[in-house]
Amino acid sequence: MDVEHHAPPPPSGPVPWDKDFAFRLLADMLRIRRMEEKSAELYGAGKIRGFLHLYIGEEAVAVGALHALQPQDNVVATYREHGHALVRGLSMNSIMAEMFGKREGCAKGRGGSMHLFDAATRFYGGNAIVGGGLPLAAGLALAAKLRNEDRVTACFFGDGAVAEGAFHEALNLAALWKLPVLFCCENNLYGMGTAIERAEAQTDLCVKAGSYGMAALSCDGMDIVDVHEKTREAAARVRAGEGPLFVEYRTYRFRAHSMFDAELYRAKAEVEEWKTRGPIHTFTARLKAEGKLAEEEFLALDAAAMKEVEDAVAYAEAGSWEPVEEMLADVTTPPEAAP
Amino acid sequence: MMTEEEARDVVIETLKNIAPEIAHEDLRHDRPLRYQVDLDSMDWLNFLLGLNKRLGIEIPESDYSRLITLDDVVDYLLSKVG
Amino acid sequence: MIEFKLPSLGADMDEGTLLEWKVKPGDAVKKGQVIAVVDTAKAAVDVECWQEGRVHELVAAIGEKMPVGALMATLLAAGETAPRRLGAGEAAPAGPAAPPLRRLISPAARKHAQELGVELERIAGTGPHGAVTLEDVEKAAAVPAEPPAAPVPPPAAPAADKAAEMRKAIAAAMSRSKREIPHYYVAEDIPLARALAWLSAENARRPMADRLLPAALLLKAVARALQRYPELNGYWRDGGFVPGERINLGVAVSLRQGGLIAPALLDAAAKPLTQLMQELADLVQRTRTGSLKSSELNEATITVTNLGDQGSHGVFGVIYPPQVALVGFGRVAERPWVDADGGLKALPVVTASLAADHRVSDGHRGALFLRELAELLQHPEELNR
Amino acid sequence: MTRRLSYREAMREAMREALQNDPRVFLMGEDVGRYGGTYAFSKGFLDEFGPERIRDTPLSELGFVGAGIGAALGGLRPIVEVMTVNFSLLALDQIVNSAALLRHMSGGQFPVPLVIRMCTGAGRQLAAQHSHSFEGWYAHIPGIKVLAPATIEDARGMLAPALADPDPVVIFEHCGLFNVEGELPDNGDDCAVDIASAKVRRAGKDVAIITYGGCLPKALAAAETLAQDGISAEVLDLRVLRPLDDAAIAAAVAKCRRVVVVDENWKSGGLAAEIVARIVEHAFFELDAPVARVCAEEVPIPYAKHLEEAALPQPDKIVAAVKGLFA
Repeated sequence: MDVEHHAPPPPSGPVPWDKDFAFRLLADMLRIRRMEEKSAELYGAGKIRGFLHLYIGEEAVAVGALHALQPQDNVVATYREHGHALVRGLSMNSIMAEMFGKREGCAKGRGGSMHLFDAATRFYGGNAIVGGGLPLAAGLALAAKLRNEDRVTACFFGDGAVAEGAFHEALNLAALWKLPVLFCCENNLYGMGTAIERAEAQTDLCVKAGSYGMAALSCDGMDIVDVHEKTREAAARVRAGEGPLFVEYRTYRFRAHSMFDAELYRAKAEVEEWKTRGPIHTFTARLKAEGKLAEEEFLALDAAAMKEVEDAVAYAEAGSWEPVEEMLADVTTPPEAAP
Repeated sequence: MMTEEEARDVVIETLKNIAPEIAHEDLRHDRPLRYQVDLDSMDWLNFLLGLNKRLGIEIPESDYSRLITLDDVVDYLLSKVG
Repeated sequence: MIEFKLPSLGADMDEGTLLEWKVKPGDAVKKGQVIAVVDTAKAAVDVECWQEGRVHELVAAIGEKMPVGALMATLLAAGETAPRRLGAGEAAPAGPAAPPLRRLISPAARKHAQELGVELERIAGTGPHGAVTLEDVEKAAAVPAEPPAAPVPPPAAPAADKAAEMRKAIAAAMSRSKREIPHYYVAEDIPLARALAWLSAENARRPMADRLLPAALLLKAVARALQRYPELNGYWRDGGFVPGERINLGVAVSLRQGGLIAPALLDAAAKPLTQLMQELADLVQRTRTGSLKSSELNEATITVTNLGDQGSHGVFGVIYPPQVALVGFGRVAERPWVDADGGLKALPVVTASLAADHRVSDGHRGALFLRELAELLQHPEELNR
Repeated sequence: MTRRLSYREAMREAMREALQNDPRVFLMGEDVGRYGGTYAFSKGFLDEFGPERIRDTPLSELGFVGAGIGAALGGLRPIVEVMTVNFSLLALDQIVNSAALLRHMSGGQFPVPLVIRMCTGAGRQLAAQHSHSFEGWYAHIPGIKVLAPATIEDARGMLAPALADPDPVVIFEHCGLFNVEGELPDNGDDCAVDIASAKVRRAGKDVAIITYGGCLPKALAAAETLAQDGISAEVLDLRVLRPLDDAAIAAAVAKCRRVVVVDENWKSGGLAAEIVARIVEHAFFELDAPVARVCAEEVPIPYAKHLEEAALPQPDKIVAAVKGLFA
């Protein structure tokens, strides 16, 4: 491999949070991890089909960033969004049922893994066209601005989206109109199997975003402390009316792009090196070192996560299939429901 | 209570539902009905069902042998209703 | 232009191979003259021509295998001249392809012609490419088919029209049947004492509206018996037997105004008696009010005719093509009966008959089928499943 | 009482009314503000409604159409003007993959109440890249409604129900119609029309000419010529291209028995093909002649005037097609 990506040094320094908050974030990372592992297993068992993009390795980003938002904020995500949906407040039951294609799923089984949606938590998907969510986020923010709402729109996308025209158009519009958008770029260094150096002439993504006249900052996406602290600050600036802001999270996906790939595009050693910086165990180690976490407490959190996963699978299994007779529903609003 | 006249009207009307082409005045009331009107067993069942619906009387199969002519049917109805 | 086609030279001949032409183009041909030798499955046969004329073109080649009815040669009748053909080097006109040989008839015209009973063959088309249009049909309908020798009666009333049409359809189907299907017949007297006793008991405890007629029992028994003799249930198509996927009993229903229709009781073997009875009542009623579904009209795999308690002793029916069998029931009547131990009794008996297609089955199997039917009717309670 | 106005004025009035009546409505697009609208549809709006609601956008179709979708999700009622259908190709991903699908993919949670307006069609010597008619493409997509106002009445009346529709509506305004003038019944404030049905614009009995949008005046002109030759042509204006009014199409076929479909889309795979297919499906036995189509020729629309005219449906082509259905 002529392109190498070395992992950053392990995060250090004190965790600036009380035990309760630290536990919540650790618990959420564990919930995502256990749910994703189970999803991989269920995919193998044929229970989950279609494309399945796992978030394992990147948990610190969704957990750290989403805990910096408020309930009234909007979230727009990509097709690698199970973790975001979960942290945002969708029940694991409804996510699992959706991946099973069951009617009890958060999109009634119409969407599947890549299209998780939830109006109650203002979770706008689940967009599976790379870059497709960015213009939507600009529009959501435009609506909030015109309606004088205290509402930040956080838009997650990967480094691959940066090459799309939609990225540039949306950043330009958001900056031009000073829209309250938090552009959250999860840079896991590969657009599917193409290293960022092979896709971008300018690999410093903050430079690109900065060229549209917005503040841009980068953080260690493997360090939940860095993710959360920087995102909290960025969200506050957006909320204060500064206009859009761009945050790059430098992270790494431990598994294949979708369920399986031959991983010809990166070295095994590189993956192994990044795994040593896994966000869950580095955070756990820091908490233990500071005396904020005992092994039994960790095991209890993990056991709770696994129990939640088992329950979600049982819920999804017990779910029902939407009758084929209802298939044409939800294409357009039925005439009797229209005003 | 039902008069004989009324019973006869009900019978003819019910019959006409089954065999609309019959002419009332051509019917011999004392001759076997089913040969005159060409009623097959399905027609016959429907005819009796029609009477059952109009008058609410149950006609057991064992009574079929008493129902040969139009007069028989009228008498039978009167005995059941009266 | 006279078309000389390969004649059918025997009931079992479907095709033939041309061995020799006995004439050449330009030869005069007399009626009855042998003009070709054709090899059939059985032997080489001299083929005669039954029309007079002059040979115009020999279409069939020596050694060519043709189906019966294939064009072999064309002849010119006396006084007829050959149609002009394109000479060598004379190009066919460019542009749109030559109009198809098929007659062009617009869908609306075809539908309307059928409604009016107008024969499309006698109508000249005035539409694009000479297609017959709706207007052509309407004009043709206003004019009688043949120059009338006597004053034409006014257009018949629709009901009479329909009856005439139905008569025509029955005539066509029955003629075809007798022309094409080699029928054989077998009959069997079946005692019905047990069946009728069971039926009386059953009906005594049912409300009037749910009463069963003997016909329902007979139909169910036929359907069950057919399960064991599938060669009676299906169609003769393209020279072979195609078994029916399900047992759909065509029930011959006579209409009060004359004529009959045999709509299908679908999948009769699989239905319990009560359902079968309800469907039968519904079918008869709809047949008489003329609201049948096309599937009911097309999907019968065998016909059952039941003359019922007004009818004759027995009936030997004509198979409705392309079906391959018909079961007939005569009147149920008390008849003398010798039972197993030699005693003589009066019992209700019905004569069941089978008319079947000898191309598909033989009398022996037909007789076994009737035996099975008789046996089934001795256990009426088992038919109620 | 009627009053006379142009298609452009009707459209402008409709938008002004929408902006006045509903604070959620705003107009967004290239040069809708200071320039006054590419076709002057929004002239004076900037002064009246301000830059927040009359929003000039960069040349960024994918971006601002997507932003319109987001704004609709966020509770507004955007009217997004894409200058022409030609440029809508740059926004196609957002229209198809977001606007049309979001309601479905979210299991009914996120309908997109958005109106996208665009100018369509050829006839002004704008050459190949600026003369497209892609109504048929859009009408292919479940999840959006497609309208083609061809009359003053529809230009004035279709916008209000389109904005009231909870789902995305794409409105195609044919560039050849903008200066057409017509009478509008003076109904006070209520100009709304239905956006569900096709309308007979001229009654006839011998042949049905089925068309929409920019071809409607051509079809009416052809019908006039045919009338002089003794052929009574009915002209059916589809108005709504998705969902199609199957009943009206079948009724016209049943009445006239001969049909010519006129459409500025190319013939191959175009909307006319869909209409013919439906006629064959629903009204085959009513036909008394093959169905004919008059569509754009299979060529990119040429610049030179005579070639452009030859490439497009014209009244004389329609007349010829009709006559071809009679012997």
